[in-house]
Amino acid sequence: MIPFQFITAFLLIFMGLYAFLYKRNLIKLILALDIIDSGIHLLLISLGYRLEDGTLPTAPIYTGYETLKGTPMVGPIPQALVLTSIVIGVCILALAMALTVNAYRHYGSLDINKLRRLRG
Amino acid sequence: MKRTLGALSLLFILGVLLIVAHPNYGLKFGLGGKDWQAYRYTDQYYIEHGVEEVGGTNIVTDIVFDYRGYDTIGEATVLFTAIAGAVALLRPWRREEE
Amino acid sequence: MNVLPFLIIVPLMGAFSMPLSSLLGEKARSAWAVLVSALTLAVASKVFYDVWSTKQLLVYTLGDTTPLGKGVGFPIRILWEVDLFGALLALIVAFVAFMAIIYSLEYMKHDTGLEKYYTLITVLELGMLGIVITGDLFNFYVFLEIMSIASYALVAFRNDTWEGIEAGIKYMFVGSLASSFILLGIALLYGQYGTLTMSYLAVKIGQNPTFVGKAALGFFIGGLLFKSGAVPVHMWLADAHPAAPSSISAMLSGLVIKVGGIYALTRIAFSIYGTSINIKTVGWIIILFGCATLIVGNAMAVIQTDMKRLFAFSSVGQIGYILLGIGIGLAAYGTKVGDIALAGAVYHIVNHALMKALLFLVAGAVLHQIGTKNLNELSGLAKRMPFTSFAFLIGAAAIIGLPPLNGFASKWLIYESSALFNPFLAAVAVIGTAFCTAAYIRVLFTFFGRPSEVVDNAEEPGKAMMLPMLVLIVAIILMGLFPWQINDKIMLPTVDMLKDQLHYVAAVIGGA
Amino acid sequence: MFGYWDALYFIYVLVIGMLIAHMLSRWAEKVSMGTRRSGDGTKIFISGEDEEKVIPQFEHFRGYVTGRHTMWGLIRGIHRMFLIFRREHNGLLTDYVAYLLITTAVVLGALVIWG
Repeated sequence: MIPFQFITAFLLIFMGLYAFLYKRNLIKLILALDIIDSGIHLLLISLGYRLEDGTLPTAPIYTGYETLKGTPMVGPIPQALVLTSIVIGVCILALAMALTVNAYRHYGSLDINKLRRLRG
Repeated sequence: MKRTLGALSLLFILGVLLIVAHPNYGLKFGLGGKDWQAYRYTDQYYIEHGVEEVGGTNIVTDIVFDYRGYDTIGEATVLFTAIAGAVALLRPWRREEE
Repeated sequence: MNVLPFLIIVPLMGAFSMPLSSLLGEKARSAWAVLVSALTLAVASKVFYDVWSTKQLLVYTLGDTTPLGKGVGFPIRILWEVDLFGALLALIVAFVAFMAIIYSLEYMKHDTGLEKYYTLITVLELGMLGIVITGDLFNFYVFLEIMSIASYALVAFRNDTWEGIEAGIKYMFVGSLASSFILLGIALLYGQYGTLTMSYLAVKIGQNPTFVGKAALGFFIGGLLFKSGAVPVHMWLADAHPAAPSSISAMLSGLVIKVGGIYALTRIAFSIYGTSINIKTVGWIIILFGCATLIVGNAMAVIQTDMKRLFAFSSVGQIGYILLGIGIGLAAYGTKVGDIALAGAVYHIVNHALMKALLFLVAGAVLHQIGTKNLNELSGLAKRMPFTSFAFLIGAAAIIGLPPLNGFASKWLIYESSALFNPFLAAVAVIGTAFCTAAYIRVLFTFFGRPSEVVDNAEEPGKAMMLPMLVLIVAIILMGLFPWQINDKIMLPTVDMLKDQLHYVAAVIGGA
Repeated sequence: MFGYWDALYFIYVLVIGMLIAHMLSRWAEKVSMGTRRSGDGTKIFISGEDEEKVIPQFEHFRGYVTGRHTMWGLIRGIHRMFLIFRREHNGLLTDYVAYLLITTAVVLGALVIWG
């Protein structure tokens, strides 16, 4: 039985790559990039999940209540990685948007198939 | 043609990923007990020692700003680079100034 | 004193303070850029000398004295791990970046937005230096992205030309996809083995090579082949490198594809996976892609009319040689043939960085002085620009592999080892060289042919553009004079350290 | 690097080279520009020329495949290769992505099967 979290993550990756193959609008492709990133982030986050004897884990934050120390905590590394990775995704998004604006000024179109003067 | 091949490859990649996600062959979800100790020893170390070694009660903060602080510098640099790049790309064209 | 941290600190500080320095005026900004890159070069030389003279790995932990946690045997912090291969590449990166920055002082004079340009070029250098010294997989990804984002922005820097924008869009979208694949591989490895440190991952994979590890390696190789511009994913390279400003093309072609692609591929294949999976398969995969790259890249170079595009395709071809050498080094792991092939590949990385940087600087000089890079219009350039033509002559002879120059030694090592490994591969390599020769002879005829009208008023470029070319020529000739000494003194120890996975692991874990 | 017995190795290479040359000439005969064998006289001619006319200065080669065949065949083959390579580089982003996916899938497949 494959966990549905993983399946969702892979479906997101699949959707993004599908859009890259079959969509032509630049804005949609930017969204596709973000969707792929989200899929990988979901995969990473769900890797840190933890279930001990059916008890639900808490976030890895010590609030000072010693009673809470007994409950399991989810893994903190994936969350840190995803924090970094989200920022990188945003940066890519910003740069892609800047490029798209420029492309629209040059070509007057957002159709990726029109951007094919470099060939051969 | 190429697009079809690409789609087929995509399906193949998805298939490999599904095998990877199958708990019998690859990644396990919601580890507990022994599995947790075997696969997530680093996380466990952070949870146990993070507060005394770094001092923050939020372990994620401890990791982001101490254990993996260098990544955070990198992250800031990425942000800086992207801003510099976007500003450079959106500057007025050379032609228009002349 | 351990100078290793300054390898990152200097360019990082330089990049962040570049916009500030440009407030003081144009002169201050140029001086600051040159100063920062010169300092980086000095630090890189020191690091290289340290590693080379002691033959020991340099390990540096960020924020602590030891990477290991208290009372446990695994590393918990980010660490840097520099072996001779990394130090050598750091030296080359700093050297070529220094040359490119001096060159752009004059070449980019007429452009706007120069403070962003110098910031981005310093960040590009920083990203490459970060990649070659890191010992942590996620950190590697972060620096790969720093490098990639800087190069996306620099490819499209001339935002008033459609070429730059189109090439930038293609490079950026597909490149981000490749980076996503690499991140996916890292996520899978973390999920299976629970650590991100390369040397500890090597231990864990050696104990238990699973299906997940293999799948992750597949994603790594797919993404990194893209980044290094192998066929059939070389197309972004041929679009992006000609569209960038020439000083950037020199860095992209000379450094980025090697550091972001080949270096990472080698590090992952040798230091992380090593012999714990079927190394022959990995080697043959890389050999096959290398052969295709070799033929297609060099063949496409023959039929180009745009000079910079020709050089870009030639870069693809030379990447093919490097991949071939690395592939043989993997497939014949542990034998003398494998060692020689790997030494040839490492040598060719260094040589090609110098040669291709020189060639792109020549192309930039022609473009700057005449305003066209169409080979059909450039006939007879040698009369008006003798120094530039001489520089081109040296670069072309070196890249073809004529004996007194440095390209010969590395190519010979690769031919020899591939002939010993499998004669068919040697035949492919020689065919590739034949195409390469045809392509460059064509440019040579153009340069030394009958003068056309376009070049009548051409003049030699200024000093700031001549100096880097001169330095690169001297470096190529000097390296060509002592090929076997360099091979024995630098390349073979590099290969020994690269293959010594145990040493790589033990330097971190401390013999555990 | 080469030892004494490695001379045998060159013979091996030579044999392989001869085989490749033979296959090349067979292929060139088939591919070369309009040249073909006809009837039992087996004359060689190049298209556009008189069918009865033998290639000038190659009369003694009648019935054999001449060097010109191989040359024409090679030139034509390389030209065709260039055309194919150039057509492949069509500047479509979709194709770039498709190639990336195909490469990754091939590598993954090879690693899954033989890794």
